[in-house]
Amino acid sequence: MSLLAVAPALPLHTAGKYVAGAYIVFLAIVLIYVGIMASRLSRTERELIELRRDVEAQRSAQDSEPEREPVA
Amino acid sequence: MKTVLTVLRKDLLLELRGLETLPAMILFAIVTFVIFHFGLNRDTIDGQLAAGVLTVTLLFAAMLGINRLFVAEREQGGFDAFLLAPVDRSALLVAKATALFLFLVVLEVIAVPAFGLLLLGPSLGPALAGLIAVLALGDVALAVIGTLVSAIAVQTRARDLIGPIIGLPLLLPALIGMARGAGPLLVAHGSSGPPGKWVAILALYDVVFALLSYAVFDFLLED
Amino acid sequence: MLRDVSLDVPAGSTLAVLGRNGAGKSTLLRILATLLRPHAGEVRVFGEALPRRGFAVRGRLGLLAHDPLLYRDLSGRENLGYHARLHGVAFERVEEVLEAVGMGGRADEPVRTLSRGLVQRLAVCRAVLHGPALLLLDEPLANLDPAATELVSPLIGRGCGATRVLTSHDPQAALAEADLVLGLEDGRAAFVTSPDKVDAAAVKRLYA
Amino acid sequence: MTTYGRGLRGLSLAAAATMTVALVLTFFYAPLDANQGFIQKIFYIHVPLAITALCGFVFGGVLGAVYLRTGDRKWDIRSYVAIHMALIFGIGTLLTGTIWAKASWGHWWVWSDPTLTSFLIVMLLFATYQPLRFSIEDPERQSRYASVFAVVAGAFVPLNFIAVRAAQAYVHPRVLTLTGGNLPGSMRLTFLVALAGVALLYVTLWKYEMAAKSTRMQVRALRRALLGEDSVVPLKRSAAPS
Repeated sequence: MSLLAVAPALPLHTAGKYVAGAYIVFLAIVLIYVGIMASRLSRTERELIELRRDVEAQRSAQDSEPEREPVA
Repeated sequence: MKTVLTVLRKDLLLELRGLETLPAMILFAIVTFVIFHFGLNRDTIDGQLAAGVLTVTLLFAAMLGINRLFVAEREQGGFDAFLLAPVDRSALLVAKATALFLFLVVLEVIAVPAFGLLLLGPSLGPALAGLIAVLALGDVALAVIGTLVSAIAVQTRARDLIGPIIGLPLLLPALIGMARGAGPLLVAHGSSGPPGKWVAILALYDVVFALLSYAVFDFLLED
Repeated sequence: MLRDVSLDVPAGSTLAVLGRNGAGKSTLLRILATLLRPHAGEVRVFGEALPRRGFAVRGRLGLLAHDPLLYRDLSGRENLGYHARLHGVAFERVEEVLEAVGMGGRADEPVRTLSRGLVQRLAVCRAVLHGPALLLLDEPLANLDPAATELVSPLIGRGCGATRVLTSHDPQAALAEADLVLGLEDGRAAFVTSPDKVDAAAVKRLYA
Repeated sequence: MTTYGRGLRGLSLAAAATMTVALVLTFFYAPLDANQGFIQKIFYIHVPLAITALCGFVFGGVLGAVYLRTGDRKWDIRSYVAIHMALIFGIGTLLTGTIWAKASWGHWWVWSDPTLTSFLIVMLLFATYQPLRFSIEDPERQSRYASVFAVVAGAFVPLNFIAVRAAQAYVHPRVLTLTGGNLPGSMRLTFLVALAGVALLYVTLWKYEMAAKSTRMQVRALRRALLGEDSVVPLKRSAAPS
């Protein structure tokens, strides 16, 4: 505890900056994470839309050629 | 046990024939002492600084051996040959760790006197018994963790890089133990025995990682 | 990379695996040798399901792969001595197999100094050292001249007494030795049949 | 198929509410520290982050051990996400820690603080987790080796703390000892609420990430089932399991 003795309590206006800094860092990390997740969500969404479009395209192709054996 | 001796015998024979690892480790250690002489611009060092220089040099020299430990097995089919035999797979871990331990002992038999000659201020004599104890315990940690890390790294693409970056943090507590244990011994008229706290921590580290390695090693061999 | 391959190989018989490079021949052998674990499906060797019962199979099979599984810096005798210890085989057996392949005189030279043909002879020695009941032979005659082929034939040839699974770059030679033929195409079984029923066209298509 | 999304909304709300309460308590309820004054408020975010990150690393090790026992790849994915999240929390710990060090001692980094130092070593070790994964191409081997690493590194966490703590004197502004004995009641309450908040946040983000991964994998599986093997774009080489 010796080091603490030589580290006096900072006055509020100086300490405030550091405390704010620490909490902003925490908030920023969470927000950056949420942002990355949002971009990933939109990518998944896009993939789903593509999949839906491809499946429907395949359906209509099969409907127009009813005699053909289904592949795969 | 028989398998361990068989594999160990083969490893030592292989090293004796190829001389690929041990001479490089020894040369590396001695060159590093010379580099420290110039880097620190000191003719002699003692105490904690000396212990630090010695143990860090040994650690990096050990990394050379660790990187090469399984290369012959991987490149010349040793893993397959071993896996085809009806033997306990853990034997490979024990044999390799023992081989690495013996390499480290040989390294230190040469590098520690060289360190005493080139850099150390106080005479090595009174510290020797304590130093041997600390280094032996440290070598066990280096050997066990080194074998585990080497077995992981040898199957990766960038094995020369993966080995050290995993190995060095894992070995840090052992390095602390060795350096702090050896520090008081290398002071002129210093204590004759290493601090008990560090001997205990090194021993604890050895035991825990030996058990842990034994538990997980089999998973590194399956294909 | 293997799919839809199913067959039984009776004990004592020979299965020839045909297929071009990359068709999955070596993968099949490595799975049978317990060195690779199949992702799905059932593999039984000596009636033991792999990979779970792999330990019951090891030591009863011999693998002769592209890689000789020999340390280059050790001599042939030292390499075989190492394998003999691992498999719990007496050292007389090492001398016996070395003599059988005509390597008695050169067994003390480091493997790295030997020609490929001689290394292959040593690899044959290693594969049969412990008298395996199942031999997995991946191109066993690669790099061997006719005289050497003659020498190794009692060890890994048709009369050796072990069940054999063999691959070969030469389909005709493999067919001549086989009791059963598996044609592999991109990891799938193209055909499984007896060698007299294999028609030349099918083999040609396999290697096309 | 586990649906990771279930309960996510409740969990998110609980995490957000607890974090809010923790912040209110931190700034309006907890008394000013007698020695350190206002700066000690960093404690209520820094230490919960650190504890959560370390527990996350150990959690990842436990999940890795389950993978090694079962061979079921979903455990490897869980272990991966646990370590991934713990790394993010760890970065938060280091950043808030250096800010605290600067404010208390005037330096951005203080070696004499064993907790911060051993935390750095743990972070350096776990920072190799992703490069290790990336360096192994075969997915099955990647999972297996990563799990072995997770188990070993998870066990390393407490050992490392013993060794580093022994190496240095106790100089950390030790507001909280392991027993928590010397913490005034109001401070301890605030701390516990903040710890609960950060831990809930970790669990929420872990589930969130798992839900996202599993959704993506299901989209790929559906595409494979509906349109055939060839319609799926092969994955790029990645450190992440899939």
